[in-house]
Amino acid sequence: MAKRIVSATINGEPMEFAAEPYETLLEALRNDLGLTGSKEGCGNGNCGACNVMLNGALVNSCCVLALEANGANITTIEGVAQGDHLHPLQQAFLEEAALQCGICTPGFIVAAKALLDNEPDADEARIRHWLAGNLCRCTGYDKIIRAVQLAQKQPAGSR
Amino acid sequence: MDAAGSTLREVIADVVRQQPALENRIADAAGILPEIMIAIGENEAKEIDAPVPEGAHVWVLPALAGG
Amino acid sequence: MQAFDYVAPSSVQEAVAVLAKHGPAARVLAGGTDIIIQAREGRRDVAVMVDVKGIAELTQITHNGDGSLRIGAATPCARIYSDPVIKQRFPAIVDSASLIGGIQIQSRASLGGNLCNSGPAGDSIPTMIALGAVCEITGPGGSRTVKVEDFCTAPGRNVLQNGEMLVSLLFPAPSGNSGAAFERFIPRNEMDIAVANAASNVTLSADGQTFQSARIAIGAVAPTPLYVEAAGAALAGQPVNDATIARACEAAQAAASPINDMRGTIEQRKHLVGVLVRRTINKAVQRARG
Amino acid sequence: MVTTSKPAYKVIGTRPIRPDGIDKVTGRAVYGADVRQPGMLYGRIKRSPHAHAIIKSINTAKAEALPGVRAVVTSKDLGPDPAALPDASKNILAGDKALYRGHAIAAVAATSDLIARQAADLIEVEYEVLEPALDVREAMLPGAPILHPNMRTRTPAGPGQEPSNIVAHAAVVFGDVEKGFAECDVIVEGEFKTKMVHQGYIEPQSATAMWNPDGQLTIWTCTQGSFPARQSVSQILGHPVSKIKVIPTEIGGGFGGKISVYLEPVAALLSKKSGKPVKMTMDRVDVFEGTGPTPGTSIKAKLGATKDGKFRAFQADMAYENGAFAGSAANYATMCITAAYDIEHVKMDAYDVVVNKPRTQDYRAPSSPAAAFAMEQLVDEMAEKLGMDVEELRLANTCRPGTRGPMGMPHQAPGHEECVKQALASEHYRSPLEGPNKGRGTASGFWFNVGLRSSVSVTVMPDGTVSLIEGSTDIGGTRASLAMQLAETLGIAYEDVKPSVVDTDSVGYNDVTAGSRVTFGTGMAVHEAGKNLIKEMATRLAPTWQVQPDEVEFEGGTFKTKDGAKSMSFKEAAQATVGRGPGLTASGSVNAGFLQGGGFAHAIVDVEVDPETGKVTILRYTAIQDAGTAVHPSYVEGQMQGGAVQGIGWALNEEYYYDETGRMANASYLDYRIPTTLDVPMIDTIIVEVPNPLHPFGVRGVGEPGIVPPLAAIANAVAHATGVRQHQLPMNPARILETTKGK
Repeated sequence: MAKRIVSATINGEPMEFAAEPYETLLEALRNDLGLTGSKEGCGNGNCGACNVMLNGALVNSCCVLALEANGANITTIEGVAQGDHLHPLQQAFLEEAALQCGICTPGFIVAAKALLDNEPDADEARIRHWLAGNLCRCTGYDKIIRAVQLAQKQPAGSR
Repeated sequence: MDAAGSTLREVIADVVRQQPALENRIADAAGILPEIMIAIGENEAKEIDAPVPEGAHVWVLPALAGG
Repeated sequence: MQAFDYVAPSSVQEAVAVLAKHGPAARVLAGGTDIIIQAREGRRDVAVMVDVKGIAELTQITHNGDGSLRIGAATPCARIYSDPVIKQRFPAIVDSASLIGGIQIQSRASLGGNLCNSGPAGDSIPTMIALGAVCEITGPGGSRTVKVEDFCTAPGRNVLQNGEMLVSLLFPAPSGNSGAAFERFIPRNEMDIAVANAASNVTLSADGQTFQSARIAIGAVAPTPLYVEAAGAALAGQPVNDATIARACEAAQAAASPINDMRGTIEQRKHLVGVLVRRTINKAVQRARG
Repeated sequence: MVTTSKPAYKVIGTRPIRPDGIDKVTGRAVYGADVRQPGMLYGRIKRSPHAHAIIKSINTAKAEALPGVRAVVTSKDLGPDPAALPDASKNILAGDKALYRGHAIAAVAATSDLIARQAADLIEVEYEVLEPALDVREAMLPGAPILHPNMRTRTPAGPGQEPSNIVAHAAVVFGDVEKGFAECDVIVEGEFKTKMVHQGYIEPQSATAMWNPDGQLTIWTCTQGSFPARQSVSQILGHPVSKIKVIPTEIGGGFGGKISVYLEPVAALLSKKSGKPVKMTMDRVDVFEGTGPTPGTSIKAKLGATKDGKFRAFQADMAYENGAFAGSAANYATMCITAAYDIEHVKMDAYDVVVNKPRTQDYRAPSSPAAAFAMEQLVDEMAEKLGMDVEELRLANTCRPGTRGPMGMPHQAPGHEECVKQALASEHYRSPLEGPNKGRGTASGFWFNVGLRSSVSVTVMPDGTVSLIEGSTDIGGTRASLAMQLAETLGIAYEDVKPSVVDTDSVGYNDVTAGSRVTFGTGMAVHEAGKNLIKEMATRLAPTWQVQPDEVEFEGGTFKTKDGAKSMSFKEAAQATVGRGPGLTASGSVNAGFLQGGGFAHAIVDVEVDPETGKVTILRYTAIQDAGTAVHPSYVEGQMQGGAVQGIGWALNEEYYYDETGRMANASYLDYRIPTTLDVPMIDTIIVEVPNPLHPFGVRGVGEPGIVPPLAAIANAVAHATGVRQHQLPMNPARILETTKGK
């Protein structure tokens, strides 16, 4: 089976890469594009560590074929900060000590960004609902929820 | 069990004399085995030549760390 | 892990042609939340993945003049539960669509995918059965329709023939004084396969005191999701009260033939069928009364 | 936060942002699977589909013939077990027997992951399938399938005569337990069972190895201890330590599961054979089936007290599943189960048992949570029988300085009493819990705090800031907690310390990041290095002040002459001295030993049980723990909250679910149910600070004790909500439904 060329806008940059038909978007991001911020925790859509935004929708990139991304607009954890300006969520995760080992952090931040973009005033219950597809084994979630709540207080423009 | 000696090395030697099976199970020529921890009274002994006061309890325990 | 090819046809005819050409080794790719994993793990033999999300009919939501609803088989759950008319007229579909996986899954997973995966515990299937939904299928020989309750034939198996694909699901207009609801039971509060699930769709008399008719379906308690006609019959013509509802629950429990596995026990599942059918009937009655 | 007595610190106790934070929130941090080397091959393991089988033959011909395959290895390439690491090689690649489903049999390296996986499938293994031993008590019985024909039970009276699955029988006796029970007015007892559970770290094991033609071996791996990993690889491969460099990557969780090596020696052999760097990464099924979970247990326990509520006697019979090879979990349990209490007469029989399940490894406070699940339910039942408040009963029996401790020798400054007092005083405990089907439970827990060996070096920069070079891998923010201790020692700002975790060639020996030891033990090395640096700076300042070095004093971040005539801040002094003489550096190396007091934790939990479905909802949870001195309170709270939620998962849903053939049926995050955001409330914390006399800043390790109380605390809460005692984990809906039926 031959590799195919995929054209997509990734973190604002138009990019082209070759992918096998059976390759997942996660594998393409990590192995072909060197964007290793998206992590593989389970490989079957149950941990959220590989979360990216695909055409504005939050997805598990381990459950998307690379070829499906042709013509798509993708945002990964590497595209969340604007230049050297951390996104308010990233700053909040640091200030609230919302990470310990940090392996789940990229997925949580991408998912939390989707939440802020879609439901900026979510209460604790809704925040927990939005983040229920992301597993963290270190923190017990408490400080992650607080970090999202802290980021919610930032002016919408900055997110 | 009771054992004689004024240093840990002597005490262990006496223990091994009484129970030969323990030879090189607690300490060897190089000192206390890495998988063994020893305390004299309530304090851990890290040196094979640590002094052992008269009547002191000497505890020989398996080493452990944890998660 | 097995390698497979990928095609993205732009029309139903094209898709059907590819499916017919490769036979069972070709699989339709909608949200991919099940099939991509199954294929890569070699749990299903797949030679070519047929991505149907580029086909208009498969991703459209249409509210017909007669009040019926057509949902393209590959329409993601997130679009379904955000549709204001579906929210208002088909809340049971929202119950199911918003329970399938987390947000990440809901932005990809579809009713058609859930149905074609044909798992005994599929969280949208009892709802579709209770609502009397019909599968609109197209194949080399043309189109046909199959009731959702007749679609699944065994775990992972269904009535689709070589070259056939599920195009859309047609939900009849809800009758007046009717309401429907879906519930499932899982040990956690997210990311679990149902230990048992159930959907009830009831039509009440004008005064809301009598059941005129009802359709009840249960899942995860048999090789396929079950339409329990006897449970609906136990309600029809009876007053809305606990005794009536209890008889429907017993009928549903009698129809269940669950197994023991890491998700639940036979006894637990039988018990849960009673609990969930009762809870969904009560919720459906509330919704019917508005 | 509750403190008994603590000096006024400048940096310790504050909550600065961790130095490695930005890399981790931007996706830049490099974890195990993120390592990439030029020309890198991908390795995969072939695993046993059987729980217990004789390996009759392995045929790798078809795999080797597959285009793209560069190397294949089996146990023949690995050689026999090293004397210092019993069974290590046999567990990494099975020899004549597969002892659990998922046991590694062979490995391949290929030019792509797909080819490597296909090649692994092409390796043909001929098995003679044997009956598996899966239950710890059944495995102890005569006639049970024997895993190791040569195994003889170690007993106080010497080795047993017959082959057995019982690794060791330890008998621990204090006082006269018969006499003790004879003095008791109330006796409670029960048998308690827990299932094997996994640490559940989100990052699967991953190792990359490059074996150069000159024998120089470089390994990149996400390990809890780069030096012990180097040592293990050296012993397993018979390759000199001096020729092995381990470069620790960031590590995505461990909790004890990333101490042992699995992939490292195999990747090294594949690299040696292929001449290329080889990366091996487990998938989630490999992690569940092929790494080391924590034992399932069966504990029969009996507690006696006088009618005025004084514990007099305790007896226990404890069997722990070690998995496929010998371990010592039950031995640990004998040290933990009564650690919180003062009980004169104690008799314990502990059995370490092998079964056809993965070789177990340490998991956060290994052995203690299951022990507390038994002990703390008996304490709760005792309080009911005596009509006493359970916390008052704990206070009446709590360990104090001088009480016989877990190892037999006396406790020094145990924080248990203070934890229980804080629970009694807490708003949570004092607020009523109203409504049906609700219950409140409490429990205590203990785990050691080991010291072990650590080395660090510090270098003063020309601008007066300080670089801290350490070798303890940072799993949960120890770069921050160590930099804070150095800043405190030197009297400078936290921001002026730059910590780095380096490879095994670049700093002195450091033991594992485990046993709650890094902030404690490596912290002691940091303190020593700081003191040495100050001494060196004083020596260099003396001539410029025309005084003798011993006339230069250092206090509160300031160097000054005895008469106070001359003084300089650390930063001024650094700038004044760093240019003079050779580079301004110092180092600290400690062996902090094993017995460092240890830590106590306590929990208060409110639950609601749905009587129709048996589902338990955690309504409120308060974690209380003695941190000695909380260096970075946010990370102390984080350890307490993380331990609590792991314990909630263990209590309610987590288990290795085996079918009768020994196959784990739920080897995925879908069916191995660790808690999600929707399964837990916010976790309230009360940090108790009873300074540890064995640490310069009074620090205690805080990583582990927090997971000990929740299992029993939740069981006690469920018992109070339903009126039914829970003797088995997990307390999942099916079990609650079954046990409360008709009650």
